Amino acid sequence: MLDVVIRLAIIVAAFLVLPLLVGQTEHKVMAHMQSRLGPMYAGGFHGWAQLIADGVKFVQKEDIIPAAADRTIFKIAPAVALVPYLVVLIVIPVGDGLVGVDLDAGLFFVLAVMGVGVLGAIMAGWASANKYSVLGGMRAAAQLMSYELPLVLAASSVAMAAGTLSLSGILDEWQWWWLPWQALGGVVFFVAGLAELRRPPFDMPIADSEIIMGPMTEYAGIRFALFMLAEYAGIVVLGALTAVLFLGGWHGPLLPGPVWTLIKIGVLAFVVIWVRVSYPRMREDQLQRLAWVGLVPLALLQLALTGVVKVVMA
Amino acid sequence: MITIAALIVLLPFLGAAGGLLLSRVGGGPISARAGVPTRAIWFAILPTAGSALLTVWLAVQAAKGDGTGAFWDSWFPAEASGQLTVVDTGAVPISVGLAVTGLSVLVGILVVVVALGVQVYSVGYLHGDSRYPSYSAFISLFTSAMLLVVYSGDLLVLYVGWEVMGLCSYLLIGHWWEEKANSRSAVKAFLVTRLGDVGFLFGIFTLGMAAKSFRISDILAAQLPTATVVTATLLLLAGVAGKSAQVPLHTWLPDAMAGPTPISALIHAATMVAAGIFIVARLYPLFLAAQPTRDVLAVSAALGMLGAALAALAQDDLKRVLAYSTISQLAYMAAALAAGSDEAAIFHLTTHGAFKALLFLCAGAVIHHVGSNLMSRMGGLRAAMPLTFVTMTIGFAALMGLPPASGFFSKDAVIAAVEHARLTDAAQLLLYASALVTVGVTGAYATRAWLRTFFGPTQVEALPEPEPGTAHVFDGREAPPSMLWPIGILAIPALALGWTSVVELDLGSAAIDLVIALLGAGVVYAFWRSAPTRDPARLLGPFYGPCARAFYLDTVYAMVFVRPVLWLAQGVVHTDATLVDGAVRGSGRATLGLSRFVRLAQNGNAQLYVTGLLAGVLLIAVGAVVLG
Amino acid sequence: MHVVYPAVISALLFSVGVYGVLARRNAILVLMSVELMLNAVNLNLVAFDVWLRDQLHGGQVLTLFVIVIAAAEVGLGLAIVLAVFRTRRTVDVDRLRDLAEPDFPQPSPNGQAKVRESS
Amino acid sequence: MNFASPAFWPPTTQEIVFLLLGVIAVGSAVLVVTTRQLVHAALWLVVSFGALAGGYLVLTAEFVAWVQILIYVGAIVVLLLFGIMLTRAPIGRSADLDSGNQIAALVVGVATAGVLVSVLVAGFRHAYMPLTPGAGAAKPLGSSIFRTWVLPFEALSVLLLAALIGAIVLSRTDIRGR
Repeated sequence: MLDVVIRLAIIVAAFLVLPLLVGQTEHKVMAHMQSRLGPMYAGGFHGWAQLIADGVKFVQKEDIIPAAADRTIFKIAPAVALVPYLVVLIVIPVGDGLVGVDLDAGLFFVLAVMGVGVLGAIMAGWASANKYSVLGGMRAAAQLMSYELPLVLAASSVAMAAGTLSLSGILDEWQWWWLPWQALGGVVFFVAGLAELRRPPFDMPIADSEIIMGPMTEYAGIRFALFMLAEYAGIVVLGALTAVLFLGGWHGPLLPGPVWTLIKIGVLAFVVIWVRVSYPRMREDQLQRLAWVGLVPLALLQLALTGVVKVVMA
Repeated sequence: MITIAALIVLLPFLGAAGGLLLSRVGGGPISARAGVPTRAIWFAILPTAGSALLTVWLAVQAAKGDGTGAFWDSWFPAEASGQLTVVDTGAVPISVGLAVTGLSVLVGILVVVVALGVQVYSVGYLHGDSRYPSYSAFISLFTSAMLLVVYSGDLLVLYVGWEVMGLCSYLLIGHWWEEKANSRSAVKAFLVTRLGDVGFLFGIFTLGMAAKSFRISDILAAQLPTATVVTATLLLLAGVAGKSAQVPLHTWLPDAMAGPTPISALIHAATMVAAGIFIVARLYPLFLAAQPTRDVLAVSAALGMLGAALAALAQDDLKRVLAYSTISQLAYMAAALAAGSDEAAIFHLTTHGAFKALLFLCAGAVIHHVGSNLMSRMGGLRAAMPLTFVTMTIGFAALMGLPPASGFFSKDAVIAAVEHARLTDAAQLLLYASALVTVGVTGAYATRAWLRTFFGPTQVEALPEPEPGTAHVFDGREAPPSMLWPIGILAIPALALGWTSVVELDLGSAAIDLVIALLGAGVVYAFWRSAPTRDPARLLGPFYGPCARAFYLDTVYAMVFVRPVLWLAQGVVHTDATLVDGAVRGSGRATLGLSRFVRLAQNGNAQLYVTGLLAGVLLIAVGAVVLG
Repeated sequence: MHVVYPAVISALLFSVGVYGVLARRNAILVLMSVELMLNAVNLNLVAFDVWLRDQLHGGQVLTLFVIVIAAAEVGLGLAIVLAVFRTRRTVDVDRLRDLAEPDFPQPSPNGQAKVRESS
Repeated sequence: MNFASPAFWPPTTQEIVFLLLGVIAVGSAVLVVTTRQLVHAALWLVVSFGALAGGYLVLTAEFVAWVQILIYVGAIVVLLLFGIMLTRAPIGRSADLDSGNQIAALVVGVATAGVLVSVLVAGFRHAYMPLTPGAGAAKPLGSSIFRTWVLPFEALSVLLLAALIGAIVLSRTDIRGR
């Protein structure tokens, strides 16, 4: 019992710390990539406490709910967006045996719960009683619908290779040569995950130049902060999942397993930031085209490759 | 002898068949002078001529031997009969056979002579008519039918000829059917004679059932109860009145003048209308035995002769004058029959056949010449048509009963017979008075027609187009030879037939007749003389209108018979439309109305349907659990 | 566990779905109610599969099939609903009355049925 | 299959959890069919499906539970929400979400419930199932699908293809029926 409590406490702590780290990194990395410094004052050294200050500021702000909004849904939408990522972290193994709960169908659990997260955006978009928000919500729904498929296909490729749906089980089976073998699936998974997170260049639901802020237009204060937190938590979860499924998780030379996991998550988070800075936002039709014409066939190809190799090896 | 009779009947029939079927096959030449197919002319004339020759031979054959009784029996004493087959009907057998008697031979001669004359005459009269082949074929068919009536030895076979004559009459009256009035006249003639024929047929049945045979000789020989004879003869009389245009079924005859004039001569003067008289004479012993029938016939004849004569006096149409004259003269024959003298009747029938055919053919020539039927358009034709004038004068003289024309003798015989008739007193008195007055009126209308046609100023004007029902455009010349020859030949019997003097001339009554006739003629002449262009019929004064309209009999018929029938028919139509159709429509409407309630459930709401469906499933499930 | 529990819950769920299908006016709500009924069936399938200890897992496999078919059904159903909305600007099932006979033939005085002009 | 049936009272922990989840599922289902707000209905549907998935977990059908979440919550409800938004659902209460058929529907629904519950209770009053974890894991289920049920599975793929084509044809406005 104590074991379980400790694990959950560690996970909650990680859940609170890691997204902040990612957020701060994004501030700084983006700033430097854009030839500026970013936050420099909060906390002293290079503005390390900037996000904490932001959080304090958000908490202090008035919680505005539009008059025409559907109040209940408007209120719970940020929670629906955030909680699934917290739940997902429970089943992600950090080191050998270091996992919150080892589920038999962990991979399915992860994918299912991540899908629920999108509901938050849709609820927020609809409940705001704002046409930009509704448009954003619909875009989010369409985007989820399109990218869920390549995401699941790519993930199931790994599950097929390992012969299990358990995340720990997959890592137990993992060999170094899986890196090139599953590379294609990895790319597909990562890109589709980015799209599910609605991160640039897949941030059509938010698209501030077109529809202000999409579902989040009407949000302010702590609820908006929760949305931001959900986004960064999403980056962490995506990084962790990609690392576990395609990059070998805790496997790595010299360093202990959890360190390797964190390194891989960090690198992937950096890539996420990098991509955001590097690529412009896609158009809605380009987005759909990429999913159906690009990612789905690639995922199927990876699936076929996995199957062939699996049969040949056996 | 019987074979000859059969040939006489069959030849015109074959001619008719050939004319109908073959005259147009493969084109064939068209007669340059007549404007009709040459072959059709041959088909028309040759069979009739053959029949005429055979009739002469038959007459020669029949004249051998000795006979007593009526004059025809003394002329043609040899009798023969034969039958082809007996149709066994299960009740009374029908014997398909012919019988040659003196009467048959006599009337047969009349028929073929007039028919041949008409056929020849028609070639000229129907110049260029496109329907000439069928027309002449119908005349041949009619001739055949009439000869069948004459020579038939069996009443039902006779009836076949009788009906075919009616059909031909219908077809020929409607020859110019383009004019609606003509085809209506044809239909009227057909229907009115049919009405009489129904009675005729039932009379035949009565006789046949009573005598157990349809053979005329058997019927005449049978001992029949008086009641049967009276019933049968009265029924036969209906047919006779229809065919012979006796009151009250005479109305078709004036309208039948819509047909071509030769048809009027053939059918409606000499032959078909004579068939009724012939039948009575043929079955005369029966009529002699039926006193009530002869009384009825007498009254009918008395009314017919005077009424028709008065109507004739007021007509402007020459052919209608002759038509009413025909009704009147036929009534004379009927009167003779009623009076008990079949000899007088047949004698008058023969002479009348000759002179009335002559009159009609002459009228045809006149009409052909003038281009109009109306006497008001004629006048002064004496110079233009000398031959026609002479022959028609003979015809009118015979009609008036002036000596030495044939009519003088036959009419005298009739009046003498009426004078000495064995009839009920009142009927005889009526008949005799009527006959005498009619003689005067006959003189009057004959004179009027003669004067207005041939004397006085000419009023002929050419018509631009011939109307259907009239003949041809005025061409200002005497008729063609094919028309003149029959006229000339017919004038001989019309003039001379009386000298056969078969019946004793009663000098007393003859003198009275002559005086009365001349009196009528003189009055008309006096009126005409005072104003030659005006109609002498004005002497009738206020009676002119009723006379011209034939005493409104057609109007009365229309009111008494036609209109009620039309009302009834309209009532039936109305009942059908409202009651019968209403029931049908009402059932449909009721169904629609009721279905409106059913339709409430069918409102298109799928949810309601599914609700019903599920409720039904539940009920079934519960039922299955509870009951099963 | 008593088999009655999942069975009764599934029966209730099914009945709720029946009510929804029959009472709801919006076509999408009707689709949702159909989903409820399908889920009731799924629950039954799973429960009886577990109860019968089916070595072939027929019940659970069938449940998976039903879920897949339900996804396809919703996709098609929504496509139909959207097509209806595009053409009629409404998705109220009780306003889609094309199943009803469109015109009532009125008998005209001359006895021939005349179809009224539909507006 | 016939195990000794223990008494209904006291219930086991599993039974309590399952019944709670069942009550949530049925209750939110009732809300789905009665709520006056379209989008709330869809969200209550999520709750109902989630509770059902929990029920599956209790019944040891682990794999089915996650598939339920993945497909129903992640795909079907999102699709439904998508449809609701595309058909211009209003925010807030809609007065006319129920048709005039409500009373008949209520009668039929209650009657259905009555018939089904009485039949099921009568039929399975004494049936009992002990729950052994792992029976519904992915591995046995997978082998079952791809060995015994492979032919139905393939047939299902054909059905999915047909549905795919049907949905495309129905929703594309540039494809016109002749």
